[in-house]
Amino acid sequence: MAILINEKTKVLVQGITGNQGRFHTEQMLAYGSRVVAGCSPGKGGEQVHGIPVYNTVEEAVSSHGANASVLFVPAPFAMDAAMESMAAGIKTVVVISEHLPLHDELKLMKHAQECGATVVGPNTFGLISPGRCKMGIMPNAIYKSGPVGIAARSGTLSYEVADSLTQADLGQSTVVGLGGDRVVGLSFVDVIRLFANDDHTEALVLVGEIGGSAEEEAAEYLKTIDLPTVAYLAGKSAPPGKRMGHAGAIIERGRGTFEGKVKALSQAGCLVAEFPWEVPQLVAQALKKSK
Amino acid sequence: MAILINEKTKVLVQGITGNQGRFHTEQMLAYGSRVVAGCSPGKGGEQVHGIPVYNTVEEAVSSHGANASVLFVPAPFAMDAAMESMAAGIKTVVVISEHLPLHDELKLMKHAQECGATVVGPNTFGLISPGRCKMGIMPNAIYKSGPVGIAARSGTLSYEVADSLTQADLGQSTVVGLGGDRVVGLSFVDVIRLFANDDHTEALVLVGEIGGSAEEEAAEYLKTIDLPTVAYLAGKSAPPGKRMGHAGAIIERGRGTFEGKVKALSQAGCLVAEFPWEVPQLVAQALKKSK
Amino acid sequence: MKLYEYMAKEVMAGQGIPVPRGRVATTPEEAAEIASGIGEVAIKSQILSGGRGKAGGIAFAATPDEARTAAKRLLGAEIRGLKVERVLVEEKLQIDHELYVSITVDSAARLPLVMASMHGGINIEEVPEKHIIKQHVDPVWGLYPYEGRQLAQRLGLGGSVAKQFAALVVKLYRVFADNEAELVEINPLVVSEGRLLAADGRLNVDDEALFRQSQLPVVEEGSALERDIKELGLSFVQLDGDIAVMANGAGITMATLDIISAYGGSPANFLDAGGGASVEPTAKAIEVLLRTEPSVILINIFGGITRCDDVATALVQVKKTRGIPVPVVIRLVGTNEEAGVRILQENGFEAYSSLDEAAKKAVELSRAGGEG
Amino acid sequence: MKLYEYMAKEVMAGQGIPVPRGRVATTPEEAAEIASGIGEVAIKSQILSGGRGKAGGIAFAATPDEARTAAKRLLGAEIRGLKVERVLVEEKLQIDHELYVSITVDSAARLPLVMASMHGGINIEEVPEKHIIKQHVDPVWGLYPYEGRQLAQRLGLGGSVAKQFAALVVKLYRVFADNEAELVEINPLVVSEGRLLAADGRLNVDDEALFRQSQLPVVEEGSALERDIKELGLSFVQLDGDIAVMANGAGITMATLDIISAYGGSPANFLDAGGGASVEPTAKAIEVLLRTEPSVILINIFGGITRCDDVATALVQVKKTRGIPVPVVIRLVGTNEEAGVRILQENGFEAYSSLDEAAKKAVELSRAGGEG
Repeated sequence: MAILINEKTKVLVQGITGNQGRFHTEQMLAYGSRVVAGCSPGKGGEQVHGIPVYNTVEEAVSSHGANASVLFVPAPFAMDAAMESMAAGIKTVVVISEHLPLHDELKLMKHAQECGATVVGPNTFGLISPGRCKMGIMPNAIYKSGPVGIAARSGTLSYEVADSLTQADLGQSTVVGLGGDRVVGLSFVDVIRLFANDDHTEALVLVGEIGGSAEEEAAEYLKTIDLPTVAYLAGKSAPPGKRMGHAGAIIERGRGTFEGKVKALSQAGCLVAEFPWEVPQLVAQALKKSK
Repeated sequence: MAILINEKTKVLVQGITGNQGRFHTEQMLAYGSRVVAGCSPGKGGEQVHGIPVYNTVEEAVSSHGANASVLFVPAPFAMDAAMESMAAGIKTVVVISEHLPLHDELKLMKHAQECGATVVGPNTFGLISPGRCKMGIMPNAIYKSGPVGIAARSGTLSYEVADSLTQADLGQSTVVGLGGDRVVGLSFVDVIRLFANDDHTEALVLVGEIGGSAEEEAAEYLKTIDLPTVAYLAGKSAPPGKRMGHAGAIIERGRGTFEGKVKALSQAGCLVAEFPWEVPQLVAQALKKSK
Repeated sequence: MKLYEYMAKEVMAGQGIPVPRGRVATTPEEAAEIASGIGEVAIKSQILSGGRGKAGGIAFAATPDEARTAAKRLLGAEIRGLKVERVLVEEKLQIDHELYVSITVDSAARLPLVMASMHGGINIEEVPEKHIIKQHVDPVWGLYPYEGRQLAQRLGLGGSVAKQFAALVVKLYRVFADNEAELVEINPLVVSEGRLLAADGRLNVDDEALFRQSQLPVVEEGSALERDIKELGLSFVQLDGDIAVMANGAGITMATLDIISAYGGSPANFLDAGGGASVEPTAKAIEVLLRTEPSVILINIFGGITRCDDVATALVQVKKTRGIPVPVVIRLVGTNEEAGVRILQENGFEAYSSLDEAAKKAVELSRAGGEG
Repeated sequence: MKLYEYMAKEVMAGQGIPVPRGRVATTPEEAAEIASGIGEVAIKSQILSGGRGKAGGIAFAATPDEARTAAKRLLGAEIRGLKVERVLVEEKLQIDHELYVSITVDSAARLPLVMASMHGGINIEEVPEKHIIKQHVDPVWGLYPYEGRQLAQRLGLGGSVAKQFAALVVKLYRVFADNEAELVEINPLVVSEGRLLAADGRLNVDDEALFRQSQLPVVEEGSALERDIKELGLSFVQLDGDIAVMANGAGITMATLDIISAYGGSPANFLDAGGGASVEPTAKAIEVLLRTEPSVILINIFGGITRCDDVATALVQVKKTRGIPVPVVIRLVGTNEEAGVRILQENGFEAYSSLDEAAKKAVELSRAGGEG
């Protein structure tokens, strides 16, 4: 009833001694995530909220069997930290850090591929399998376990959608933040594939935005599977050539437009919401139709 | 009755339009090697001794199914040429070229490993499976098909040894030139492993020299298998710290000495010849003993 | 960060890519002087926009006098809405053929992508797909000479031009990698009397990598307001409307603009105050909104890490310290919502919990403001 | 190519590795002047050999006067058989701890190898294996900061020194990779009042890469004869004996020296004439042999690509044009053997087909020459 992380996931926090690391470790622990260790070079031996801190990921893995890592590491050092966790054998690496240089991201994804690791992000709010495990910065209160999988390119907008689903008693299997950058480890297609193979995910919500071609590729893939899908896309009113916050959210030379994405998704049988608050009723409608 | 190359090998010659490339293509054809194509950027469409020349390896492979490549390419361009052949799917790459930069060699070997390709050399005389296929610059006349495998770090010395074996009616399965550089694609251990798995190779001759630790590693490996082995090593009288022609032939800080290598090989049951002309009688002796 | 053509060409030339002889000029005199050392020249407005030719931003001159006149006309003029402060004066090439080559990042493949075409000189989007050669590059190994030769072969180039192209694309990849570019482009890449030259050049550098690309010149883009706000570390884009918008997160901010537009309103800006901002940064962000001189302000907060009470406190602080002359509509839900709403009410602000209603209200107020 | 200590340190400092303050001096006056700007100094002979300290090649001076005196003593002196032409004058460090770090190539693994030890200051060969930390590096990805931190951790370093070490080893790898080194070494790497500094530095660059490492200074090593011959493109090493040796191939040349030694002879040189050399290069190689002023010349040719008639022709040509004042023993077998032997016989040379016999004959003649 979840993809990527669950109640068995042993979480390592890289950059645990920074402000963000400390705060979100506390939040993740409060949510019930099994945070087993932290890593901060030079801070080995300390404790954060009772969690032991190590200088190297190697030690954290060998001492605690950590098998997933969440990074709160400043951008210039984030790639190195992610490389370190993969070298230590960690297969799920969640890069919360934003502002990573593009060429670092390219190399990072190459390395992940060579290691057979999954990178979530960078510039993601993380991911959560409600009631089981949270690795990220999303608010603890808005989720509920259930049959809806969510894949989102942006954080707060996905909170809005998840909250409205929860209000409508439509719980979530896993909510995955792809990340707002041009190059991220998981695409919509990758996540949809995981949800499609998850017995407990019965419907899918895609929270997309302008820029890139991830939604168009998702539409192609959706045609090949049988999973009721609802999408909400941000950026309809954005001017071309301007970067709307996310590095990935930019309409370049006629590519990545709102209209193109809506058309592709609609043709694939996906219901596209005009307003975020319409998502729950469309999900309910899609679920009903598929039964 | 051969390792690495045989009568089925379809040979591509990279750098076929240079002096060396032309001359040795002629020699390889005269020996009976199936040279199917040549590659020389900018010379596509020409012919060399009746062999068609292409601009890219890609074309040579798709047009003629070349599955092994031998390089006569000047050092500054040799790595690129080897990378090209591996990218085109060729799994046996014989780098005759000498004077390759060390760091190019390091990257080249990494790439070979990623591609699952075998690099012979650089700075090798090549390899020959007598009567079947020759990819290299060794004289055509001195070999004869038979049960003795030879692995050698140096060319002319191996000719001396092969010739004396042929004179003594001890034919060769395959003769492999490892190459004289510090970093080469095949080690003694790699080649011994291949010979040990070849049903028709009954005895082994190692032609080694001072420098590095390839002979010591070979000795360790020989302990684990059952293949009569004779060795001849050059450089007994060489002063430490001086590079004796080959980049690999240098005794550094007490490592790679003649005495150390002789000791290791003798302890592994290998017969070590004092003079090259003693090799045939030791091979005969080893073969007799093993029967 | 986008570099001007003359800067991009300088970087390319530094990597060994042939470019036309020439130099940048800021005065007509300088242009004439450069032309006198060259002969027949092209005089090209240096602006961060394509389509200069069609917009009259490029002139030709056979003599230094003509160059002076042309530069005089172009310098200070507005081309495609941008003021021309510099012109590039360079040799007029005999153009035998125009090719296209660029390197960018393919988000879907997560790899650098080389695109090349025998049909250059026009926007690549207008070139039919079948006339574009594409080749991914391994970001760790880089582009090898043999890959350059393969590209030349696939383009159908032969002889010396094939050789030049293969060498050029290897160098162009180095420009891309060494400067951590988002895009390098040569369009047109011209064949001129047997030589291959970069007749135009674009180089867009990844903003996130600028901290370690100190060898590059600094180019500032955007309005003065946008630049000021960038220094505050906020993500801001100026728009044409009158409803100032702030939200916490890029996606929700975009969505908020969309909703305003759907209800017939017109946003004045995109302002993502970020997730988890405390009182001071939020107050600064609100002050930024005031600088756009809007008729209404719409604040949309879904409090996760962001605490509603912090946002309310920030708003009250701005009101007290410098005053807010326009109506504020605020939608506030999530973490510490109750405390936040109380603070707002105590200070004369109305808080909405429905984004729908808040957006409608803001549009309504903007219409009233527009009429009043 | 080996760089002098001061050059190696310059390259390291350019990459951000901390080195002691100091400068190279070629006169005692210069040394005094440098010392006056520093205070207490070490004065280190710049020679391409280790073990300078034990050989008296390093002095200390508390004042500029003492520095002048010490430099006077060292400059021009012979240390370990090498003439001192420069001294490095640098601050005398307070040494709290001596570490070792180097990067070289592991031929067996075909990978760069970092070695580090808490036991520095002595030859790494003397440090017990268990006190040496080893770490292979991926030659394409390079050494990442986390790998530096792991090394520091494995060495048992803590606090600020661990941090400094991790950063330093990343920079040292860049020195290794950027300059295409065979070896970079810092020994000792000292901890001095909390700071980590390269108190000594070695940088040996791959000769085959020098054509593209033009940023490096040029250092010439070997005897004048060796350098001259290197320019001819021949592989030559000068030795102490009296039998000049030439063969075609590095392995067979080494073997020929071994055989001479086994029979009690003493080779004058290693000269690999290469495989497939034609008449002219072979003649040049024979002329080189004459420059070593041997008592006998032994030529050993196993003709494969090398043609025996070419070698014979070359020998005859040298004899005719400049004369050969010493006996020549030549073993000639393989390609065009008959033609080669005939040419030799027609010109008064005896040709052997057995290497054994040829070597014995050469040793015998050298004894006769030595006695005569």
